Amino acid sequence: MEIFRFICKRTLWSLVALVGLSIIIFTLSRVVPGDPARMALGPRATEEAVEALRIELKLDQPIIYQYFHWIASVLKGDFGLSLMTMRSVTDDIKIYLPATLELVIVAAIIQCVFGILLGVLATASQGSYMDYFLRIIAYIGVVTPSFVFAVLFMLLFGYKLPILPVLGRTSVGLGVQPITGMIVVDSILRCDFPVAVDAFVHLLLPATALAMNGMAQLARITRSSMIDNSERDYIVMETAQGLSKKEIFFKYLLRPSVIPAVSVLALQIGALFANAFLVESIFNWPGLSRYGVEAMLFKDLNAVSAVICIVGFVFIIANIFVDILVAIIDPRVRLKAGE
Amino acid sequence: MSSEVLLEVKDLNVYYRVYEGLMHVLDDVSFSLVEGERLGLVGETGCGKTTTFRALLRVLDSNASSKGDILYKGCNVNKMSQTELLNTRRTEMSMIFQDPTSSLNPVFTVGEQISSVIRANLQAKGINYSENDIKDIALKALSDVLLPDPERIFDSYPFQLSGGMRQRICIAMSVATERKLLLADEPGTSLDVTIQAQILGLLNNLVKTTGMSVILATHSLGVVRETTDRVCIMYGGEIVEIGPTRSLFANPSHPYTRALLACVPKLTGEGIAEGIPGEMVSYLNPPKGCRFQPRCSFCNEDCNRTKPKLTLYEDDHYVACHKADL
Amino acid sequence: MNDKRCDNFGSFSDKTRRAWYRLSKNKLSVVGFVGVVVIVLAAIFAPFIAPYPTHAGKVVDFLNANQPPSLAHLCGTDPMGRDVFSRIIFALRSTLLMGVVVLSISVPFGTTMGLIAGYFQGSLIDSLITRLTDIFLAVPPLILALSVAALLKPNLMNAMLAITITWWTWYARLAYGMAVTLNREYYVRSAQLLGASWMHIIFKEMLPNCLSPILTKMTLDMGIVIMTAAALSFVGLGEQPPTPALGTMISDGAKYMPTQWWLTVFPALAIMIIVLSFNLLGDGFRDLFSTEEKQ
Amino acid sequence: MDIPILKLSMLKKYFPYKKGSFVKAVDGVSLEIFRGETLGLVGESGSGKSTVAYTIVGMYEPTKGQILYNDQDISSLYKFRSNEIKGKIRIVFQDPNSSLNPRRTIRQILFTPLKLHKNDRYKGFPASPEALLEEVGLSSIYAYRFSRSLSGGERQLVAIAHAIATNPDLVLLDEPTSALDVSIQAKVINRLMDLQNRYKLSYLFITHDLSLMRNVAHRVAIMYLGKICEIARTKEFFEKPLHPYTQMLLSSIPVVTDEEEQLKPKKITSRGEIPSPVNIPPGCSFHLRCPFATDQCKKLDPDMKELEAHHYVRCHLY
Amino acid sequence: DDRIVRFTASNTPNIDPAQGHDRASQIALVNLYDSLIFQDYLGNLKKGVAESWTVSDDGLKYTFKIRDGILFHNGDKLTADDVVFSMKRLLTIKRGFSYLFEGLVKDISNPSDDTVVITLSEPFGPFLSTLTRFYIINKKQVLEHLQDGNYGEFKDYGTNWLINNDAGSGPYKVVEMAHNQHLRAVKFPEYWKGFSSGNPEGFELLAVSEPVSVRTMMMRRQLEFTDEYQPVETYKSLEKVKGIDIFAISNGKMLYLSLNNAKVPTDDVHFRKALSYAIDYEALLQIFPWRKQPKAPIALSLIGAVSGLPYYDYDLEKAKEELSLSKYADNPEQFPVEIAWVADVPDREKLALAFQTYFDKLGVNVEVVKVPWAKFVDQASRLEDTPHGTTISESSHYSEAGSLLRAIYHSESIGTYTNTSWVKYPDIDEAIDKALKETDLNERLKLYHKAQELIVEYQPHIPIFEEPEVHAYQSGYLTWEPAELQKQEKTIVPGLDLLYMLGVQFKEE
Ligand SMILES: Nc1ncnc2c1ncn2[C@@H]1O[C@H](COP(=O)(O)OP(=O)(O)OP(=O)(O)O)[C@@H](O)[C@H]1O
Ligand SMILES: Nc1ncnc2c1ncn2[C@@H]1O[C@H](COP(=O)(O)OP(=O)(O)OP(=O)(O)O)[C@@H](O)[C@H]1O
Ligand SMILES: [Mg+2]
Ligand SMILES: [Mg+2]
Repeated sequence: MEIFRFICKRTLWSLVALVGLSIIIFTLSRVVPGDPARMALGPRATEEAVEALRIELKLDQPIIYQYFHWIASVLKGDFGLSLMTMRSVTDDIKIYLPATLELVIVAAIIQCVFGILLGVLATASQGSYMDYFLRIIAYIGVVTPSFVFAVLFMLLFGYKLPILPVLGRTSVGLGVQPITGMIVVDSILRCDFPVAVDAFVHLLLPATALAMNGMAQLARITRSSMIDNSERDYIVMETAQGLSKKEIFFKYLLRPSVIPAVSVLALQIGALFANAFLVESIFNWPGLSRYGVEAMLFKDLNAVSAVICIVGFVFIIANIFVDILVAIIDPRVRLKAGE
Repeated sequence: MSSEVLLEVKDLNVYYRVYEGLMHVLDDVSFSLVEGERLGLVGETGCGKTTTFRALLRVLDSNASSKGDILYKGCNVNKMSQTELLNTRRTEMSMIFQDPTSSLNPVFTVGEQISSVIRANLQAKGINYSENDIKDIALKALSDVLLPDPERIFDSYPFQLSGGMRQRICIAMSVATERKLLLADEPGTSLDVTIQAQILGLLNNLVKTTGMSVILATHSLGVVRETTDRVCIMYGGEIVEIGPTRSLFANPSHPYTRALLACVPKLTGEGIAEGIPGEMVSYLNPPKGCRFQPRCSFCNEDCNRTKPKLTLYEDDHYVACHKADL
Repeated sequence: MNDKRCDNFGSFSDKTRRAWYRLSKNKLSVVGFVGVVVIVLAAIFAPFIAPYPTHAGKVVDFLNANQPPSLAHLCGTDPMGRDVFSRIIFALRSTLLMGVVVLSISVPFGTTMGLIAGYFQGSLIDSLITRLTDIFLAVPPLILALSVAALLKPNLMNAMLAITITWWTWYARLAYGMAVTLNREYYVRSAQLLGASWMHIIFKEMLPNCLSPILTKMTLDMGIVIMTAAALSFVGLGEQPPTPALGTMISDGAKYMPTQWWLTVFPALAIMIIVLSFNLLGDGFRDLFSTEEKQ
Repeated sequence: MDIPILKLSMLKKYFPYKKGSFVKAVDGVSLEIFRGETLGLVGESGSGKSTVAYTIVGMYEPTKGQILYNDQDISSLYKFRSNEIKGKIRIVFQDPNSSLNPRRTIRQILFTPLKLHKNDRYKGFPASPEALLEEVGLSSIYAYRFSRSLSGGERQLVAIAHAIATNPDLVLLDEPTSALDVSIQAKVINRLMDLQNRYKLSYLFITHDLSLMRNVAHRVAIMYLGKICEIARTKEFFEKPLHPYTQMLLSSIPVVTDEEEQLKPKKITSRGEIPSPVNIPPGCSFHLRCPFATDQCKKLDPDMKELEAHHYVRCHLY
Repeated sequence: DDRIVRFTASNTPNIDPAQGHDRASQIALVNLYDSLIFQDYLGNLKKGVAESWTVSDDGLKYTFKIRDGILFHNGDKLTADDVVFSMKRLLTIKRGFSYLFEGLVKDISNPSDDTVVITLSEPFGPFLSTLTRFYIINKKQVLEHLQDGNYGEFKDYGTNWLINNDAGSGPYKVVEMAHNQHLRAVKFPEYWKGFSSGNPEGFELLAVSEPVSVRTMMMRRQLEFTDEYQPVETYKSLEKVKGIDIFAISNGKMLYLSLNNAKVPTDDVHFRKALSYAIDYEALLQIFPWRKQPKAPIALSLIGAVSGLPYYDYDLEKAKEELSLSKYADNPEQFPVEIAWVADVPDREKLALAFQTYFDKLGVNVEVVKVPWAKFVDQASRLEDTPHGTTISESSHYSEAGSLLRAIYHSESIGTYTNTSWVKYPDIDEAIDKALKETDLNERLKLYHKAQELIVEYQPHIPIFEEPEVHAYQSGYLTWEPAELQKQEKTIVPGLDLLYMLGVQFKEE
């Protein structure tokens, strides 16, 4: 009951955030340099054609009017026409969003699972060479941008060790009728398992490249938090009561220690979207980030606003989700929620 | 009461490494315990009671080092392998921790924590069990420590309970399954006297029925007097006096013991004593001779130079003082 | 403790001695300390250390382009024929400046916001601040940077501004999480009952207790800020060429992998050394503030 | 000892618990504390002693009832109280460890109340952290230490210094010595009594230790399940305990001398279950454990009666 | 073994002939659609959909006879009606290549089923060349797929449908169009020109241009052609791989440092000339291989470009001499020159930095700025925001000098990124205008010559080099017509896209 109220309140406030976000998005997208009509028609189009398009896009209207016009159509689910692809932005998003989501979700899972696992491993081997080794690995992960990992994976798996596919979402000719647009999910729903496996294998490299950074951070945060907690009285007591090391580490120590890592995870989902751009270009992933940045460079107002909107929305959802996760992990947060 | 020796501690030394140097906390602590015996451990704050218990279970903090022999049923705890140690902790010894608030894991329900302990114990004993059995055992233990509504408590998180309840949960955890030796570190501080009395009664019962031994560390001399067979008085990491409860309370011989007894507020209402003058011993560079000597009003040159040994004072009653007979 | 040393407890020399002891107890943090000192010195004395100091400026030497590492060019040369090692040394300047400026603005600001929100948990202020951080977190930094770049001149200063605008939110979140738990500490209650102002409680009572995780994150962030700066330079915001910047060197160099590996590997190594040093030092600092040590 | 400095009348504090039900932590407590007096508050764990103290000091808002300080109604949260009253009623929390900020030096900790309540000080009252430390009997070399390098007793003394720094009228002491050994406890108590004599302080002294209470309190109140069941002057209380719960308490005090053993009433063993504050049984809340319970006890909640001068009891037996 | 040709491009194409005009779209369109007139690699105009044509004497009326028996991909027959529809659609939508015809084509009609008449509003010499960019779509099929839109009775004019599908008659037909990912097309067996046996069964256009990915795929033989935007290092390393060849031709594209002639100090013609002499063109060719030093204001491979003009070469003495003639001779360092390079093309940075070094020798201070493409295009539309210099490349849209002259040097293009001079040179304008109106080729060439002489005189921009189109391709198992022609030392004239699939053949094993 409490958690339900908590979610409601949280969601309501997120709506406020969304309105704020929409204003920022709108201003930002107008402030980004370039004349969208000119960009759309190409440098050789005549001035009249450009002017006509400008009027069509309502760029001649006052900015407040433009904003409300935009909001009104967004609420109807219509983001307008993309000047870059000349298609409805909503149609574009339908393709790109699931692709990126698939990537980001898998990356987040990899990040979470391996980051925490490495953190536990480092704690368990605290002070030993293994710990130092993991520490170095973590630093490499933190300072190496994800696209450099992408390049390295591309070289390693694309050329030297061609065991994993490096391009696209599926092998040529494979595919499924979209339901959610996420190929792995769709093919499982349609019981087309070879495609699911193929799509999953295609996900591995880009998702890992994307995940490395956050994974390293999570590992560090988990480690330091676990070490902080490992001298707590309750851990001493559990040891004294003869619980096995494994049980203590993976259950009693991990759960209270994982909370900071999980709250950082919410922030990292945003970072995943931001970092996805170059990784998507390298692996030819038809993703939203790539679309967004290209649209931005093309000054495709509608597409840019839509992308920020969607990313912001996903981020806010992810944030709520993580808050709930924290509440599930830590009863103190959950039961306080109704206060 | 059988008279088989269960635990023998010989020359236990514990050091803590800190900024200022090496703290020599336990200094040649030796005592022994027979099966079914109840031993009281009394002393001032910081005299090393908790440290002794943690050394017995080998769960000292990471900056500690421990030397000496702890023979439990003839096996040296300090030399046990990890599996032996695990087995000992699971089936032989258990400890009630001093601070119930921080020794319960805040993010797991009470039930989960108790069940884990019971499961580990049953596994080590090789007993077949089902999850229901475990819950039954846990619920019984909770009602044994007089917790109202054990079902609800089983599903609660520690922060939902009052200080006294948490303390009782820690006790329940240690007595849920049969152990040979119970190390109870201040088990009654946050309980009111009626409940404290009943819980101590419960421990006594266990001693009687299962032949368990108990070491009870507490500040409350009254409790010691009423529930133990023998008392061990510690001062500054040393045992200064050890003997049968009756004889010790009747005839306190070490100046520290006497001073301590004098500080206890009395029901007779004659006011509060002054407390022992002077400061606690410094473990960094403890006095050469007797550790109590700086605060002792009877001391002389001798006390300054040589460390007194535990010597027989009367029947099974040992004192470490050059001036014991004064 | 009735130790003689108690007498000058808290005096300045004792405090520093104590701090140094704790720091030096952790051998690695000494390594970090030395590393930071070396890096800072190298940045200050770059013109004297770099073998080809002019290569940080307007120099093109196509005859020497793309040389692999050798004695003459420790880290090889880039496609413009410039000495990579010299450029790395010079890049330390803007890189350190970037990290220090961004963090020294965003950390105090973010932390304060987080603490205020956490202290007034459940109130309107809390909701406003936390949602504000949500908004700022939700806007992709690249897009924010593009807009800043559009409005202002694309130089190092404005790049720092763009990063700072997004960066404080992380600290706000971090501090918020801690403040919410600190709220229930008795010393905070005690200060409230005493009639202390919220400023006092936030800065005097709460802040010292959340420094350690913030410090840890801050040192890790040294590296992340540098890499973000590189991402911004992708859209033309940041240190302008030919002035070298480590992040930009890496991202430009990645195009030439693996044949001209030295273009990526050495600057990356440099960043790693920076982050490692700051991190180890930060760990040492965290020990300084940690309460774990029982006495 | 005639004008009460603090008067509680029918104070109630319920905590919401699950749907519709309440934890009745404090369920109608009326008390008076006089200037210069120590009122001992004893009761079983969970009976609401801390809650009473927290409500007085404004951490909780009372569900019902009044708190009168010098005849002035202050039954509101601390936020709405004047700074003067905040300085006049102070609390020492149960656990000194958690009430001292681990990252501030003792000097910084003690400086805060001094700075905030400058006006309230009259001549001769300690005006610097060092003087305050001396006042509670600690050497001023402690001023630059952090609380973690102090012993439990020393911490407790610092907490007391913190509480008296504002020159209060009333100090609420929540189990100030339960974590201390007897010798340190003796020192702390002596210091408290000394302060009381010098500054005419009033104390509400919460503890489980009846032997201690015997020696420090002027009057003793016994709490059971959120209600006061007996109040009396200390001497009378120990000599002539009336309420069965009081008798039960006194009979189970662990003592160290045979002489004391004589003073304890005949052992009364408790029976039955301990009720929870969520569903307090009808009638007298103690009847489930009371060996003398009658049918009347099961139905009717007894009223407070003054049996002798200043000796009040809530029981059907009298 | 599927005989599929895969190549990369920086983005997925817009396959609607009335919308697509960028590089990727050009490649796609030429393979999917037919045009009235077709040009071969050597620049000769060939008959396409038009079997024959006549031009009226005033150069205003073009009559085309439509070939019989051409089938669209869905089996419909191509008629004159489709041609008229396609042109009208292009002119209405006003996107893509419509700029070639807007204001020029006054009327188009089909007096009979196999005749199309186009009337121009003024004579335009290279009109036939531009017609190679006019693609014919299937009217019936488009009308079947109309969706809501704002073109009146034509609703959306099929734009939504044509973005994902083709309605052409070209040699290949679309099977899958995945935006931001790839375009997949297969052979259209009934293509009227027929195929030779080695022609690919299909092609795949991949929207990847990350150098690493491209290189990896080439080496794994998962790619037959690279795009032309790879950094030099990619080509160089691919060149070493067995079975991969680099093919580079100058296709009329010119890279130049476009100058703002209205800003101090680049407003001074001597200053501009000084800069032109200060550039070490030959040294640049070393890091930018496959390029050619310019010998004229436009690329020599274009019809009408003049070789043999007295042209700028690296000569520091002359540069200093010119500088001393300029208004800023005394204190050139006080007038910093801002040179922008477009961030999307990484190699350009090297160039900008090279200029910085070269101009430094003259005492001119150069500030290098990196700008994203969109920002640059925007800046170029305002005089005060246009930097002093910008490295930019421009290619011709039909294979004659007029295309580039008009785009780079004519004052009508001021305000677009191709001409940032901001100063009108009326004599240059006049010469170009005249040339473009001339229908007689020889006369036109003379006029082109005149214009180029004037340009050299004013030097509004500095040509840096002719930028070739460079592709790496799998020569091990492919023969590629342009490459074969180059081996025979023939001059390839831009016009037909190099990646025309009919020019590609798999070698027999
Ligand atoms: N991890 C540690 N590092 C340094 N010193 C420690 C550590 N643990 C305990 N000590 C010190 O060792 C001494 C003995 O502590 P211990 O906890 O055994 O005392 P105790 O007898 O249990 O006291 P109390 O009655 O207060 O519980 C104290 O002075 C304490 O400060
Ligand atoms: N914030 C709270 N929310 C809900 N219930 C509470 C809260 N605080 C106290 N209680 C409940 O109120 C009752 C009285 O608690 P209180 O802390 O006053 O007891 P106490 O008499 O001080 O006990 P102890 O001797 O253990 O300190 C307990 O049952 C407790 O569970
Ligand atoms: Mg202890
Ligand atoms: Mg309490």
